Amino acid sequence: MTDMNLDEFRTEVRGWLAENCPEEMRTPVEGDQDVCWGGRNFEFQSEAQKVWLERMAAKGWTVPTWPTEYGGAGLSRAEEKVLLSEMRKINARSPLTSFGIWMLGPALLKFGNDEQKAEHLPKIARGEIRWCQGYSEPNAGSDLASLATKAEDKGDHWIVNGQKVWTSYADKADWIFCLVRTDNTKGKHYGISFVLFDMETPGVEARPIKLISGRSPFCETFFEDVKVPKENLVGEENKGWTIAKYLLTHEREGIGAAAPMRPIHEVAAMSLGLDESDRLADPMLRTKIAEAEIDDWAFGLTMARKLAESKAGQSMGADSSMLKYYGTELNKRKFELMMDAAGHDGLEWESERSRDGKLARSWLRTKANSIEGGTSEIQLNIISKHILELPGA
Amino acid sequence: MTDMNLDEFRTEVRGWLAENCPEEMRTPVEGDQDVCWGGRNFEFQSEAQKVWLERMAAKGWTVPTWPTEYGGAGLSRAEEKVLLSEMRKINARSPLTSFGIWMLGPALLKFGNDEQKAEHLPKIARGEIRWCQGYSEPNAGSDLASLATKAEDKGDHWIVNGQKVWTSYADKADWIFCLVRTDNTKGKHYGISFVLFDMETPGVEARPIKLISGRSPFCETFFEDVKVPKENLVGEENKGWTIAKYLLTHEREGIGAAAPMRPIHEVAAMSLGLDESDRLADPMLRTKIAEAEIDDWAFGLTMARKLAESKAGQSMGADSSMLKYYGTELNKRKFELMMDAAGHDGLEWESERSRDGKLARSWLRTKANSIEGGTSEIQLNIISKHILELPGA
Amino acid sequence: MALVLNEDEVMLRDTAEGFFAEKAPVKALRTLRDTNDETGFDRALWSEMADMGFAGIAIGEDHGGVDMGFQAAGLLAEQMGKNLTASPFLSTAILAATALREAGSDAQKSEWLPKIASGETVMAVALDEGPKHNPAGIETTAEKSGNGFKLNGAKAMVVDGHVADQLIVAAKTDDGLAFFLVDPKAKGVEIERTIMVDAHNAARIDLNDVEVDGDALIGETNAEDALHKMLAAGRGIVAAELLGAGSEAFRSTVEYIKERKQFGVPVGSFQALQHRSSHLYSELEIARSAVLGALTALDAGDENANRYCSMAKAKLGEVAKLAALEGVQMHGGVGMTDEYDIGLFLKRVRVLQELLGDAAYHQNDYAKANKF
Amino acid sequence: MALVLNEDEVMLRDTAEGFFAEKAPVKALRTLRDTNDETGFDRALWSEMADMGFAGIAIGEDHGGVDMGFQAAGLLAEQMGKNLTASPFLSTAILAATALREAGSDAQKSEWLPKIASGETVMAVALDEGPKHNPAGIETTAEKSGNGFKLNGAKAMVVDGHVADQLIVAAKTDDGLAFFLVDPKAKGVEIERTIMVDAHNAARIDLNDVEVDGDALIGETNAEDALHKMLAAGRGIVAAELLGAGSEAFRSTVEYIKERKQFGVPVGSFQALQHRSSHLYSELEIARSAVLGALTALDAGDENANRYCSMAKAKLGEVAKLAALEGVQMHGGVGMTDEYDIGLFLKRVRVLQELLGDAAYHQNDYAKANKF
Repeated sequence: MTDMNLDEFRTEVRGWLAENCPEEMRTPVEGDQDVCWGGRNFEFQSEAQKVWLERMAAKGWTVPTWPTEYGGAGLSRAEEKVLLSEMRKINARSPLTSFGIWMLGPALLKFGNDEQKAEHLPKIARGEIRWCQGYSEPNAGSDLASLATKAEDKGDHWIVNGQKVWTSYADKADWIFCLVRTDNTKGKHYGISFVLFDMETPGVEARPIKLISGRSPFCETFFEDVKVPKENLVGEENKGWTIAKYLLTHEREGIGAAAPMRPIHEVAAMSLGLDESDRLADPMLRTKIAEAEIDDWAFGLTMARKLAESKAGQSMGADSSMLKYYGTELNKRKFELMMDAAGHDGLEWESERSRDGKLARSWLRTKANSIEGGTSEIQLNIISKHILELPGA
Repeated sequence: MTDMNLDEFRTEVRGWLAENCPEEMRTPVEGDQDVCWGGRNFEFQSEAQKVWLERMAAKGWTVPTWPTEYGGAGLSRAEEKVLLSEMRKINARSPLTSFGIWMLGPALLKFGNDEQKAEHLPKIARGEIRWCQGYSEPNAGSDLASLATKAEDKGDHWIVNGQKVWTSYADKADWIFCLVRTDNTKGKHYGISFVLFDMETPGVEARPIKLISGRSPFCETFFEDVKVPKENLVGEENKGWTIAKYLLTHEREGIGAAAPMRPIHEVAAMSLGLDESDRLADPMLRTKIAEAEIDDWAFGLTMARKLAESKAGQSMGADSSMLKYYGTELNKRKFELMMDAAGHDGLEWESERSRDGKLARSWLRTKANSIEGGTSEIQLNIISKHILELPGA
Repeated sequence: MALVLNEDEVMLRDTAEGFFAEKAPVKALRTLRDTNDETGFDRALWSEMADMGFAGIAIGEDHGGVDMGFQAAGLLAEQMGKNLTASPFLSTAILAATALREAGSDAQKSEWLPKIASGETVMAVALDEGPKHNPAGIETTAEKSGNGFKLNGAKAMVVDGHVADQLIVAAKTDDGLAFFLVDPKAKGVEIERTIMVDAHNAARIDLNDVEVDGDALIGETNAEDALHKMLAAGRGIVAAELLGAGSEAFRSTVEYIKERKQFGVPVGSFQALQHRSSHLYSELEIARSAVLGALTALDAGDENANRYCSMAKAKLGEVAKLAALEGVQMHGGVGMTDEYDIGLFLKRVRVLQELLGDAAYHQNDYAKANKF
Repeated sequence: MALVLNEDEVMLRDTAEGFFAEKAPVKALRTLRDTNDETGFDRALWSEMADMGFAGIAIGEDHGGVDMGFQAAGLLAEQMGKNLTASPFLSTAILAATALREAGSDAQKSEWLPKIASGETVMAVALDEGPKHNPAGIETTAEKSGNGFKLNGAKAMVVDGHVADQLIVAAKTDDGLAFFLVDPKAKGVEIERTIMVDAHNAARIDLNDVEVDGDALIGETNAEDALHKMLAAGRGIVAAELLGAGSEAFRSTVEYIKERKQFGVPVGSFQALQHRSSHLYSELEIARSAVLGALTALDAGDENANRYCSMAKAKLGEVAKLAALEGVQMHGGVGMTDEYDIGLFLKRVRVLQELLGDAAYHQNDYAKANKF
């Protein structure tokens, strides 16, 4: 595609957005309540949110690079970039957020058969079905391959028994993509299968876990004699580990990229004021904020660089671990500084003034960043082994 | 001893010092050239240095707590403290510094037989014999127990062959206390013996190693068919590991305790100047200096506390590793800040202005702190194992 | 300096250890939080603490206290930190008692100190106003008005402010900063309890033309010295509480990683975690010395005692934070759940480090005091 | 932004990689140092570098340069950092060339730029005066005197000052800061070579009533913009050199710990070292992006380019220092010896991080620019 065509596309996008993006959808996302997750039971926060999803889905722009037959718009990466940059310009919210778009979709496009793609992808694109991910299990943590949820072969179906933890929004999801053990006679990585099933299947139960942030985005999910038809197997039986790894890499890249937020120094300047030399009244905090913001700039460039390199044909490989590690640790650091900057005000937990402890809860939420999707320690192990090739790593 | 007696002792000490400590010996030690190491070939820097050593040795105050029969003054710890505090008050230099006083002496007092004590301790106390330590070997590093220097049993003597590295001032020392392997049929820790011998024995050669600081305080030391009489064995044959460990603990405590130096913020204020708010013109450096100086204060208290605890009968045990680790890392940090404070001036290597790169060479010297006497990593291992009792440590 | 505890202190520590572990463990805080307890602490517990002499630990014997000093008070605070105990110990027994003891007239001391020591009266000191600790920036005013004063201003982060029987308000007068006794029910006083992230008490207090008598003034109108002594005591005691909280976060984490298995072995057997744990152990040992050094200096009337308390607060703010952060990370997923205690330590440490000045505040103060 | 190298750049990098590894490896620096070489670099090497187009990399083709821009210059600097190469690249091809290109008159450019590009003339820029980088605090003065100016002042840390054929002196005039061409042999110029810890060139230069003609003034008497462009270029290029030095310190350390055995296994198999290495790897990747981002912005004329170069210098100062410190520690005892190269990297990084402002300077500058 030539630049000329891209320019035309940009003009077209700009015009369409101006006409079709509701005003309400051009304000910053303040919290989870403003995110459109879709799904059977999703309650739209406003008419605008609903309309915005419908219009974008009709264009195929909820999943712009997916093929048109599966609900996408078949855009090139360059066109997608134009679309996203035009959306950013008017502060347009994302019309739809989901694990289906972010994780399952790419996996199905790569590993699914034609029936599976035709069945599931359009529903993801239109926000009709909300998915959750069934990976982690109690006592496994980062050691994903040691999973114990068992699928017993019953001819045309499996009977699944076991337990998952840290299943994000399992209580709100319609379907789950799930790792189960279909063979335990060989090594830990062999014998894992990647299956899909409806959360309304009898025997499935999701119990929210209360977190330190006071929120419950995760569940413990129990399976008791859950019947899963064999056609719901993605890829080959016993070889689900390949798909799981592929998805983990996706997850890492996603978690490393923190949502843009207000510069810390602005919050600090409001909270602390400037001294007679126009410097933050707390010179020590000032140091650390400058350091973190410079790191933030350089990390943003690194995300862009690694993406550009991978587009140029160099596989990102284990560098996704580097991005995940650095991005999540930096994000934690930034929120610590935000809390420092906000001082007493940031410590309020239940008050209108603090919007029910919005900052404090976000701060606590960041602590999970370096655990979910593989802990920081696991990422460092991966770098040691696959990039530095250190002995015994 | 009652406080009354201590007060009398203090008066006596003060009087004696006023009369006997030469004026020249009341100025700060500027570098290694000002330290009195003693030994057969030591060249006194001045008459005052010589006189000061002789007078103090005559009083037994070069090794105040050693028994009088071995050249000490038989002082209690409390009396020693009085002596040291009175010396500090007039900035009196230490009359004699040596590995004999600091390391071998305590080991001989604990493990040596009567002949050995009578033979060696008085010469150490009077600064007549300078000792060096033969522990580390090439390819052993922190793994002391894997030493390979071999002592072959020849009836009334051993024949020693092998090589040591990092032998401090071996080229200037008269005698060496040395770990040799007298049995290699059992575990790594068994079969090590602790022996003493004259550096003038045929077959001993010490070659200085040039360091990054440009100095050569360490040697590689070679032993070729060195004859060591059996009466020079300290403690039991094959059980030198116990003595070695005892000495290592002493060494750690000593290295952790850095010499007092000028507050970093004073150097920085001179170098950088203060701004209109009377703050260091570099607010970022200011932060780090404040942090390091507070740590320095707390570390000093910790040294005092651990010493007090060990006097109160609680063994310091593996806490000597904690002190060694923290003290050396802090010292490195402080010298990095000193270099930051000194800026361009601190980077000069050969000039009168920089006193031949005094600061830069000291800075480089500190890099060895966290390696010699067991690396920081080894200390952390020891803490993990002996204090935290973590599995597999 | 007494860096090693003497026999009395060891006994006190052991008593306190048993007392708080039994009467006010972490579970007690959870109950207060989950039942939305209106008081925010257990009044019966506070009575018992008073009976044990804890409420009067820093009050002279002539006023009903046990006068054991701040080193002893620190031993109690450490245990409270370890158990996340909610009590008016800091607000009443340390801050209010020290303000009164240092600045109060004989009559004021005789009236109030015995009531504090007996546990009868809970007092709160209203000092800070903005989002950060800044005693030099107090803007609440006390104007002369008739025989007394008229107070105006807005206070924040007043520990135990919503349940105090009596307030001590710091305000500017023409002669300097002064402390005033204010009845929380007086006209013009508006108190809003602020539920905090750590489930401990705090409040915002507005003062609108609040009239007080002349004898509401504690001592004189220039109470800078008393203010600094009170701040030093408060910082030293909060540092001790941080030491307790940080040490317990560390202890429970080390215990957890010894048990928790991954890849078939205890996660505590991974060397990277071992080194981080050993580093943290070292920092906590250094931090302990800072607390001991500061509080013994305060008891000894050392001329640098206030400075040392500030330095100890700086050090403990950093170290306890590191202990909490490492604790949460090393707990892995369960560290994120409300079910495990480590998250409560993270929250409590965050509040304590902010209280009476965070590490950055005290590092800056150190630099100022040392003229750089 | 071009964060991925294009074909030309990849070719240039590969050429440079081979060139410096062969012609100017670390061993060459050792020889210069151990023979007390008077020039402090190899003049023949500099000629060859000029022949390769390196001396004219930032000079327009109309003045004999190859005009490949700062991104390209950074690729060269990175290789020089990796090999600890001593050459007048920074002083002459970057600082002097940029000052002339940005501020010079057509006549000055025509006279000097071709001589720089051809390697004929070595130039040094005399900027800093005190122990720390402080371009805002220049006190050297240039007073009007007849048709020309009279210069007075004392300069420090003038890279290649003792061997320069021509000096460029920054001095205050009544209209603002300006650059002056000064003959090092002129009356009143006193030059003292200062042997530095890293065995690279630096000098102190005293200027006592140094008389220069009117055409010694480079361009106009207010050269603030040119100064900032020159500083940005210098900082970006020093950052690139730090990237090379830091990366090489890291690479050689990783290689060392793979080989070196202790307790019967390679020390690189200890997880604590693995995690520290992986962290450092991550920091170096982030740092590389900072350098690329800053230099491409400079080439693109981005309005924030100067700021980005300052930020990159801040980041690289910290990261390269970490790489050097970790390198020395992980080398253990041999890291202390002059025989191993890692100590030379520690020294070079220390000088480079100080040059044109250390991390603290640029963090402070960042805060000032962002009004906090």
